[in-house]
Amino acid sequence: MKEAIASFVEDGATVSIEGFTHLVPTAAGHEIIRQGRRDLTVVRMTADIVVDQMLAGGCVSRLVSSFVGNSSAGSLGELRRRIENADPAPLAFEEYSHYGMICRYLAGAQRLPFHPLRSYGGSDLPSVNDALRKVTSPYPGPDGEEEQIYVVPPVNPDVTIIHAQRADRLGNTQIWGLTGIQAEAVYAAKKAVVVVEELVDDDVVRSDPNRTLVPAHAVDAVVVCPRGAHPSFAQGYYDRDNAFYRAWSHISKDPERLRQWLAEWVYGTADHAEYVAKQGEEFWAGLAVGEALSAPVNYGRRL
Amino acid sequence: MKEAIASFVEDGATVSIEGFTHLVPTAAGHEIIRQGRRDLTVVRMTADIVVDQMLAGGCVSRLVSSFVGNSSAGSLGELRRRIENADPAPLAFEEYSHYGMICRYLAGAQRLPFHPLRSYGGSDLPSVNDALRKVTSPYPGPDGEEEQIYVVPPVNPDVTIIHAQRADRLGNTQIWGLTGIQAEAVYAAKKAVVVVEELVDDDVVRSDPNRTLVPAHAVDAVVVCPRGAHPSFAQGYYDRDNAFYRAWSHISKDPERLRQWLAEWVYGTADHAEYVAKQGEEFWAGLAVGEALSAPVNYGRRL
Amino acid sequence: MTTTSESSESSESSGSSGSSGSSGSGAITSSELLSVVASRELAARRTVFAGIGLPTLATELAHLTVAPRIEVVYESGVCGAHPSHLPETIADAVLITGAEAVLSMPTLFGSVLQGGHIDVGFLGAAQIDRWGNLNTSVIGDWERPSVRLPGSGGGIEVMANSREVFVVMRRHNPRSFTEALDFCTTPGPDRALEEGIRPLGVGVTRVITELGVLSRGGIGEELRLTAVHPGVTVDRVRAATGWDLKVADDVATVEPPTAAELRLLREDVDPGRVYLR
Amino acid sequence: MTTTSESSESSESSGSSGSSGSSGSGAITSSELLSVVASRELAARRTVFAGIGLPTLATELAHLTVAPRIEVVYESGVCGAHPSHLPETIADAVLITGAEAVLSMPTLFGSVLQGGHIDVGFLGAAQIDRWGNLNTSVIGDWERPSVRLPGSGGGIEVMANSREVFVVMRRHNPRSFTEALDFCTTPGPDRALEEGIRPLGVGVTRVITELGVLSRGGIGEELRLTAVHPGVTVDRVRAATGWDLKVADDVATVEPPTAAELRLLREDVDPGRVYLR
Repeated sequence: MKEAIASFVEDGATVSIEGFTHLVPTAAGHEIIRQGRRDLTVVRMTADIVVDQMLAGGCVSRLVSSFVGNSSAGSLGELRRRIENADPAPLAFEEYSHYGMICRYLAGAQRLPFHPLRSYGGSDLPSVNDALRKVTSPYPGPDGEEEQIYVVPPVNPDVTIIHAQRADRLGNTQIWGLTGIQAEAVYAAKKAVVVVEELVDDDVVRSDPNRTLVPAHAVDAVVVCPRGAHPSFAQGYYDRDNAFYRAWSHISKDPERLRQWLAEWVYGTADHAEYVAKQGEEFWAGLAVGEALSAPVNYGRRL
Repeated sequence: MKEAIASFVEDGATVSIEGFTHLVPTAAGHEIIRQGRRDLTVVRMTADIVVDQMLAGGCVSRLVSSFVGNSSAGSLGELRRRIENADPAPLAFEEYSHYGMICRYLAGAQRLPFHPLRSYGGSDLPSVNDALRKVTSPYPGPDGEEEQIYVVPPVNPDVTIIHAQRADRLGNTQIWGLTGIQAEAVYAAKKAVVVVEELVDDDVVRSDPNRTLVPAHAVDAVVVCPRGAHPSFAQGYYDRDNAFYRAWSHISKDPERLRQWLAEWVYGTADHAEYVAKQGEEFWAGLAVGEALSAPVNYGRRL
Repeated sequence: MTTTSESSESSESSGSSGSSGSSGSGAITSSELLSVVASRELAARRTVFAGIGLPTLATELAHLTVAPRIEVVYESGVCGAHPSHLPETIADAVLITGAEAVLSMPTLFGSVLQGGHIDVGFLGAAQIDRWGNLNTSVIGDWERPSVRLPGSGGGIEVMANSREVFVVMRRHNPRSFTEALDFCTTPGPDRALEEGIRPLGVGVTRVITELGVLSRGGIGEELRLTAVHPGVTVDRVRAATGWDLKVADDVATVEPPTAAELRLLREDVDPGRVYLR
Repeated sequence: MTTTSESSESSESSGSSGSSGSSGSGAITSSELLSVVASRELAARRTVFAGIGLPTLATELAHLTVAPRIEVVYESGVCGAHPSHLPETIADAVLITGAEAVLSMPTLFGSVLQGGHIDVGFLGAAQIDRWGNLNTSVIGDWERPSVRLPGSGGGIEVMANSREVFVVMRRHNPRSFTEALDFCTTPGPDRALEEGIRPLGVGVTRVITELGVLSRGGIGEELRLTAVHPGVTVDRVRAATGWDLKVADDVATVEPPTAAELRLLREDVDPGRVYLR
């Protein structure tokens, strides 16, 4: 992880961190904090705990997002202080809706100048976000009249970081459960770092090629980092730490307590392995999940 | 199948039949021929044998496609006679490229007035297809200049027919191997008919929800029709009948031979079960495939 | 996520309930009341786009009562969930295991929602106006707000693309039910049409609150009071509303939750009282 | 599918080969020659978008010789195939079983191809002009053609979005190498730029034929003869070309396939001689 963040995340870069509640690349965010990156533009649909932590780490000067909150468990203290009071520094914020962000990734992945969507008509968002524009359709509308539609511009991050269940040594990445916008965020980026729960043999990946959401040709680095999505979850590996989500609202509300938390859990750990060890095995046992295996399908073999 | 075609495919309808080489819904096409549908607009990326057969059956007056050929195995005789000589009747043809068709389905599925794509600049296709139009991007191009891009209009078929490996009784449809444009073609349509190799227990589908490409809410009818994709293939069920693809170029070249083929194999069989039986078990044994099972993944169970 | 009636502040203690779960005993809580009323409104509806919290409870209850064929599509991409435990978030692992389908974000928002497959979308908001326009972005000025709220999530898309929208608002007061939104995050169709853009649905048709139910028939209509809870007067609702609230000619009194509804809700839908605080 | 050098007429008999597969024996066939020459051009290339037939053979051979890290992306959506048998189509089941990834059409054409991940695209055509513009639609008038060809398939997208394009043309004659296309299905970047549209790549850089190799450096350049096969004169190539073909100052002679290349091609790549007719 150290090498991947050092190589692919530069000061001033635009960094997409995706994972919709599931597979949030928290460990990567912590390493960005440890390495003291500055002036990042963070692109993330659901700016949640990891973003609040990166804000508190002083890494972020600009945020592009469609939801800024601690899931359904409360507020993001640092983010609110930054936006409401410029405390300790202002935060530039570009506000979208979820589908607006999705379409920005789609346009970025597909190298399109824009992507149309049926949102924003009548909203105040275009008045505070000049990237939301309209085009006129060259086809007649349903009643034969001229039709206008909003569009969003592509986003092409310098690097996209995602977390996944597993990859092979070539970088073929398999994700199951909620798959979110990860594949498009990777394709939209100039470079892509995939953090995985485990590296698996080629044969495992190749036994089920439809499960590969991100092919090797789109991946620049694979980092093996078990439990690297905590406090979010990895379907089939460990459950969500709902208690920590609730606790974060209290931790982040108090700047001092937040600094102490970072000092102990991020700056105070050399890497995610230490963070995991520090939590203790009993803690992880509480997030353990049982087995619910997919029924195999037959890909067939020529006889 | 009889009921599904009778209910959902009306004379004059726009019918999308998808499946990119894999899972071509041939049995559904044959039933459309048996029921004598007329004046259909067929929308299909790769117009291949089943389209040639439907043309020969007199069902089709208009074709929307991006590839009109017998895979890599030769020509479509009836299609060429229709287009080259209006023999026995003219065929209206809308010509696209593959990505143009894909974007038409995407726009149709997403209820967009158009979908942009980086194709067609400099091509003669827009001169013969007035649906290929341009819009000006509201964002500056790479050098700050105004940028133009081609767009295609949505396609919203009256009905989309696809073939799949399996579905549950609710219509949740699972496909593996090549997945093509089937999901988008279903979402673009007003009604959707899914033909499957087998109906499976709810538990089978629910053991692997990521495998469900078409959820029940998008499906109007499920038809169980084993081997219904012949001469194409169903990954893990039976292989492609390459000999028939090669043979079709010869059959279709001679109108009389083509009529005889239809008389014997389509009009001469009451349904696909008869067609299958008529081929004989030895024939199907030649297309049988062995086992190559996917390694199961763990979806996890709360403890 | 879609902002639901669970405001970000109030739901911190979710899961930390202490009261008894036995049906028939104890007073009816606000959550129970809102869930039951919302569930009744779902009769004959087929697909619901819902966040976690009251919308989940209402939809689950409707499934057991007035809308046996109803299907919830979650903003995380889950369709046809069969959870082993009551989910705590829209992305809870128990929603995924055993589900009928899990969709990618482009498919969910593009093909399912914008594609027009959702009958009823559930939304919440910090502020609502008489036309059903919603604010989930800021209190105060957007550039330097006094409170920064979570923002749209998928709310803009739910409003623009669902056939109709139900809003559940736990608190009914003039700050939330306001003459003029501080910021319009999520416009109803009337505002969109002013800009010449035609949404798929009719916008908000029901606002279910602790005081009663406001309804709206469609485009061009404002919300009007159509029902009050037992013991609530029309004047009280008008006083709690920041605009001059129109009142239906025949304001109904909401039938209190029946014993059967409460039993289902407490014993089958949320036995752990995760949301039924 | 992408139209490849296998014209629809000529490939009917694919698979029906009778000749011996032993290496070193027998004359070098046209397929072998074209495959070997194309494979050499793939040195240092990383991703190839290819149809079945000669492009597959060339890429497989390049993988074993000059480009060990090369990856073929098939127009069916398969990446990183590890087939148990030589595939007969781009969608052959043996390409899927054991592959590293199988992509949907929107991902393949949108994110991979239009997204700019392809170094070399292989195309074929019924007609090509001096700028590398291609016709795969019709011979004659589009409205009432004398021959209706398969059309673009993904050819338009391969040309517009690959960094460069190799064209393999089995037959080199003035009808195929034409001054004016009957119809321009697939334009090179020069034609696109005339319309103010800027493609990602430089268009056709190599045309490999039975007579030699035509090359083109990039936008604004026409194809010029850069190499001939042993025994082929420059004049013969010019006579076989329907426009006034430019000739490089130093026309090379193609080194004949080496024994090692032929052995790999015949024994490892296509031992069943599915394509090596």
